Amino acid sequence: MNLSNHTPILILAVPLLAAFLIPIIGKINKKATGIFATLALGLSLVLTIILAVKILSVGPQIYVFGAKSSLLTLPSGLKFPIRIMFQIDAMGIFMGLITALVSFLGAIYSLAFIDKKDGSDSYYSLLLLLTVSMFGMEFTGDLFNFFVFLEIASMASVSLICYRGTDLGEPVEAGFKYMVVSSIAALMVLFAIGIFYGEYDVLNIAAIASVVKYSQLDKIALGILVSVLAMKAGAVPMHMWTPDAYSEAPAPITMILVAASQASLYAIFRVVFSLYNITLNTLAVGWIIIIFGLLSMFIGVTMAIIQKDINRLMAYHAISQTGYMFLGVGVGLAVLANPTALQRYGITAMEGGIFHIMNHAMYKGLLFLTAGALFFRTGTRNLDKMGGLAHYMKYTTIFFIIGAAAIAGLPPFNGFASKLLIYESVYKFNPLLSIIAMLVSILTLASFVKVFHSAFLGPKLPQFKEVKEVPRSMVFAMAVLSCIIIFFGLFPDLIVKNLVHPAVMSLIEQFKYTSTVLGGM
Amino acid sequence: MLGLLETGSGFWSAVVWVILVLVIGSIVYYIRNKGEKSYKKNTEQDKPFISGNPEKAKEGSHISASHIYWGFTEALKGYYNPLVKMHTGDINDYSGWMVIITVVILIIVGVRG
Amino acid sequence: MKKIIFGIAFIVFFSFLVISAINMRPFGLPTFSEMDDYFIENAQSEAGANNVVTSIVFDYRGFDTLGEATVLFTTIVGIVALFRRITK
Amino acid sequence: MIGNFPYIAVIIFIGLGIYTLMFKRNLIKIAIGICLIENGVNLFLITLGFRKGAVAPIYTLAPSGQSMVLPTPQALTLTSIVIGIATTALILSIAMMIYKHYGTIEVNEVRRLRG
Amino acid sequence: MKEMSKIVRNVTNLVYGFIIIFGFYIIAHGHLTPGGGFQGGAVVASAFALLLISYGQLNAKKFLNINIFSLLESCGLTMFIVVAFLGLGTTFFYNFLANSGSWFGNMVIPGINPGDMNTAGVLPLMNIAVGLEVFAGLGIIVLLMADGAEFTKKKENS
Repeated sequence: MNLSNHTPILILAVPLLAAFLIPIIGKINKKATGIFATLALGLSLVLTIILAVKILSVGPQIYVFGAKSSLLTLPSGLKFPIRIMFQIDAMGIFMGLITALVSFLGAIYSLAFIDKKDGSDSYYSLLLLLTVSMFGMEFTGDLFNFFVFLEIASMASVSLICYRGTDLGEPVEAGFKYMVVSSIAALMVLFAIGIFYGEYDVLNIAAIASVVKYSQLDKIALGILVSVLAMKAGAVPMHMWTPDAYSEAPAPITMILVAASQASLYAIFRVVFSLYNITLNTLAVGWIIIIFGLLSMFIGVTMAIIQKDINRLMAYHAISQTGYMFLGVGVGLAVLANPTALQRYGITAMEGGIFHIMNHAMYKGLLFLTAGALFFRTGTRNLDKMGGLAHYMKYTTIFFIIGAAAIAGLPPFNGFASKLLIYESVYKFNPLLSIIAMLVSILTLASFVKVFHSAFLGPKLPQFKEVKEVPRSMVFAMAVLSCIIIFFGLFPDLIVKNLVHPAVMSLIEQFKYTSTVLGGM
Repeated sequence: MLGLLETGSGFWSAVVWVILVLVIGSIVYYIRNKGEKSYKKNTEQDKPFISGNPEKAKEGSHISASHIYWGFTEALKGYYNPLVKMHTGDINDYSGWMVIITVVILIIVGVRG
Repeated sequence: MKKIIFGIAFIVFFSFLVISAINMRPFGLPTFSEMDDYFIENAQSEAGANNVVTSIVFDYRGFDTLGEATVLFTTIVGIVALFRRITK
Repeated sequence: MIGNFPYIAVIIFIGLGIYTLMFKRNLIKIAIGICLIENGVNLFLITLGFRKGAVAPIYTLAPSGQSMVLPTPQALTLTSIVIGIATTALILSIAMMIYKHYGTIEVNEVRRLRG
Repeated sequence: MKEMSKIVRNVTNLVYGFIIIFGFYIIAHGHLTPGGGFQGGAVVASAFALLLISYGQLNAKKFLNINIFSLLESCGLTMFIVVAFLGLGTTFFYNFLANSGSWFGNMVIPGINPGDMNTAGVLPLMNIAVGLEVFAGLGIIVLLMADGAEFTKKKENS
C-alpha cells in the first residue's frame, strides 16, 4: 500500500492514536508521556509539510473515507458524494501548517512548564486531541463532520482551561463560561446543518455550494452560522469569554487556543466564500464582517490599555488583532461581486487578512509564552507586582521586545508586512477604515510600552532575588517563534507569493472548490 | 528581488530598510561623537540632581502599572465607564449578546416571513 | 433595562425561528432523498448489514463515529483531570 | 402550516433553551437549558428524516412492501446524542468544582473574572 | 452516598447480571437489530450505576476499579482506530471484511431476510470496540461524579 496517498488522514490519525495510548503509557511511566506526545506532534508536523508541498505543486487533494479508490463513489445519475471526505485546498493547508507548528511548539514548551507528577498524562492527551480537532475543522469537506470536530475542540479546550482548577476557582469559572458559549455555538451550527439537510438532502460542503439558492432558509442558516462562528472566533460584542479563557489557561494552551479560535474564523470564511459565494448579497455581508472587525479592533485595544493582568491584556490584544483579519477579508468580500475592484484592491486586502492570521498566531503565541515564562518564575500575573525583571530574564526580555514590536506593526517584523497590505488596500476601499486601523496599531504599541515598562524595566525588586532564566525547552520554543517572526518580516514576499496568494485564490474561486469534488460541473 | 513586497500602491523592501538603518545609525554615531568629552564615570556627574532634595530609594522609584496612562483613562472616563460596565462577568450576557447579534445579522441580511 | 433589550431580542429571535419552521418543507414528504435512497438500496450489498443505520454509522459515516467516540474519550479525560485531586 | 407542527415543537424546545440561558441565574438551570436546545436539535433532525407510512430502515424481518424512513438523520442523531451526553457530564462536573471553590452556584456570585 | 437496604441489594444481585448480558446482546447484534455499540454500552453502564447506588460508592469501589475501566476504554478506542487503520490498503475506514467470505464476510441476501450473524464485515468488530469504550467510559463518569458529589456534600456539612 502506498502511504503517500494517505497523508491527509495520517496527519490526524497519528496524534489521535497517540492520544488514545497515552493513558496506558501514563500508567507505566508518567515522565514518558510528554516525550511521546511531542514525537507524535512532530511527526504530524512533518506530514503536514509534505502535504503542503504536494498541494501547492499539484492542486487540491481529496481523501474519501471508506471508498474503494481515492476517487468519488458517484452512483448512477447522482451528482453529489455520499461519503465523508477530506477536501484540502491551499487555504486549508495554510491553516493546517499554523496548527501543526503552534501545537508542536506548545508541546515542547509544556515539557518544562507542566508539573510531571500531577496529571500530566491527561494534559498531553487533551493537547493531542485539541490539535486533532483543529486539523479536522480545517481539512474536512463535510458539514456534520465539521460539527463533530467543533465539539471535540470545545471539550478539549474546556478541559485544558480547567486544568489548574483543582485548587483555584477562576480557571473553573472560565471553563464553565467557555463551555456554555461553545455549546450554544455548536448546537446552533447543528441547527443550520439540519436546515441544509432538510432543503437539499446533502451534507457535503461543495455539493451544497453547487445547489444553494439563497432562499429564506439559507439566509437564516447564514445568519446563524456567521454569528455563532464569530462568537467562537471572539468578535466584539461576543468576546467576553475570550479574556477569561485566555488568561486562566496554562500558557502553551493559550497559544493553541488562539489557533483554535482562528479555526472558527477559517470556518466563517469557508462558509461565506465557499458555501455561498456570490449568491449572497456580498455588500451587506461584507459590511457586517467589516463592522465586526472595526468593533473588535477598537474596543479590544481600548480595553487592553486599562488592564492590570498581563494575560488579560494580551487576550484583549488578541481580540483586536482578530479585527484586522475581519477587516481585510470583509473588504475582500464586499467587493467580491465586481471584478475590477477585486483586482484593484480586493485580493490585496484578503492577502493582508489571511497573512495576518499566520502572523498573529506567531507573535501572539510568543507573547503568551513570555507571559507564561514570567508567571513560571515570579508566580504572579499582576503587572503592579512586577518590575525589574529584565535584570534576571535576559532571553525572555529579548523575545518580549520582538513580539511587542511585531504586534505593534514595526518593521522589520511580520506584523508590519500584513498590516501594510491591509492599510494600503483598505484605504482604496474606504479611507476611514484604514485610518482607524492605524490608530489601533498606535494604541497597541502604547499598551505594550506600558507592559514593558512595568514588568521588565525599573530597579531590581527585593522579592525577585532568586528569579532566574526559564528552562531550556521553554527558551527553545520562544526562540523558534522569534526566528519565524523575523524571517517573515524580512522576506514577506516569499510567504505571500507561495502560501497566501493560493489560499486567497482558493477562497475566491468557488467553482474550483466545487469542481474538485463534483468533477467539473 | 528578494524581500520586495508589492502592495499595489506601495512596497516593502528589506534591502532598502537595511540601507536606511545603516545610514541613520551612522548619523547617530556621528552626532554622539560630538558630545561632551569631559564626562567621567562614577563621579558626581552621573548622580541625579533633584533640585537639592535627597534621592529616593530605588525600590520606591518604580512606577507601577496602574499609574501609567492615568491621564488617558481619566480624560476618557465617559467612554470607559459604560464600556467597563458592559463587561459584567455574567454568563447570561454572553448568550444574550449572541442572540442580539444574530437578530441584527438576520435583519440586515433581509429575512422576512 | 438590560432585561428589556434581551427580551425584545429573544422575541425577535424566536419569530425568526418560527419563520424557518414555516418555510421548512412539509413534514413527512421529503423533496429530495437521493442520498438516503442510495443508502437504503445499497447498504446490504456494500456494507453487508441488515441495519441500514448501523451501516451508515460505522461504514458510510464511520469517521463521524470515530469523532464521536473521541468526544466521549475527551470528556472522560477532562473529568479525570478535573477531579484528579479529590479522588485520591 | 399545520403540516409543519412538528417543526413548531422543535422551535419551542430550542426557544425554551435559549430563554433559560438568557434569563435563569443558576448554573444547573443553565446546564438544563443547554440540554433543552440539544434535544430540540435532535428532534429536528429526526423530524427531517420522517417519511409518511414508512418503517424503520432495518431489513431483519421487516414488513414487506413498506417504504423506509430516511436513515441518515438517525445516524446523525445517534452521534449528536452521544455528544450531548458528553457535554452534560462535563458541564455538570465543572459546576461541581465551581460549588467546591465558590460555595455557590448563583450566576451573580460566580463572576470573579470581569472587566 | 451510603448503601441502601438489604432488599435493594438482593434485587440488584439478582438483576445486574441480566442487565449486563442484555447490553452485550445489543452490542453483538448491532448490525442486525436496532441498537449498536453505544446503546449496548449505555445499558451495561446502567448496571454499574445500579450497583453503585445500591451498595454505596465506598463498597462499590471494592469491585468497580477506575484504573481497570480507563484501561478498557483506551483498549476499546485503540481497537476501533486499529480496525479503521486495517482498511488502509484502500482507504481509512474501508470495510475490508464485507462480502469477503472470511470472518463476518458472508454475502447477505438482498431484501428482507431473517438476518445472519456472520455478515457485515468490520461493523460487528467496531460495535464491540465502541461498546467496550462506552461502558467503560460511562462507568468512569458515574464513579467520578459520585466521588465529586460526596466531596461537595462533605463541604456542605462542614
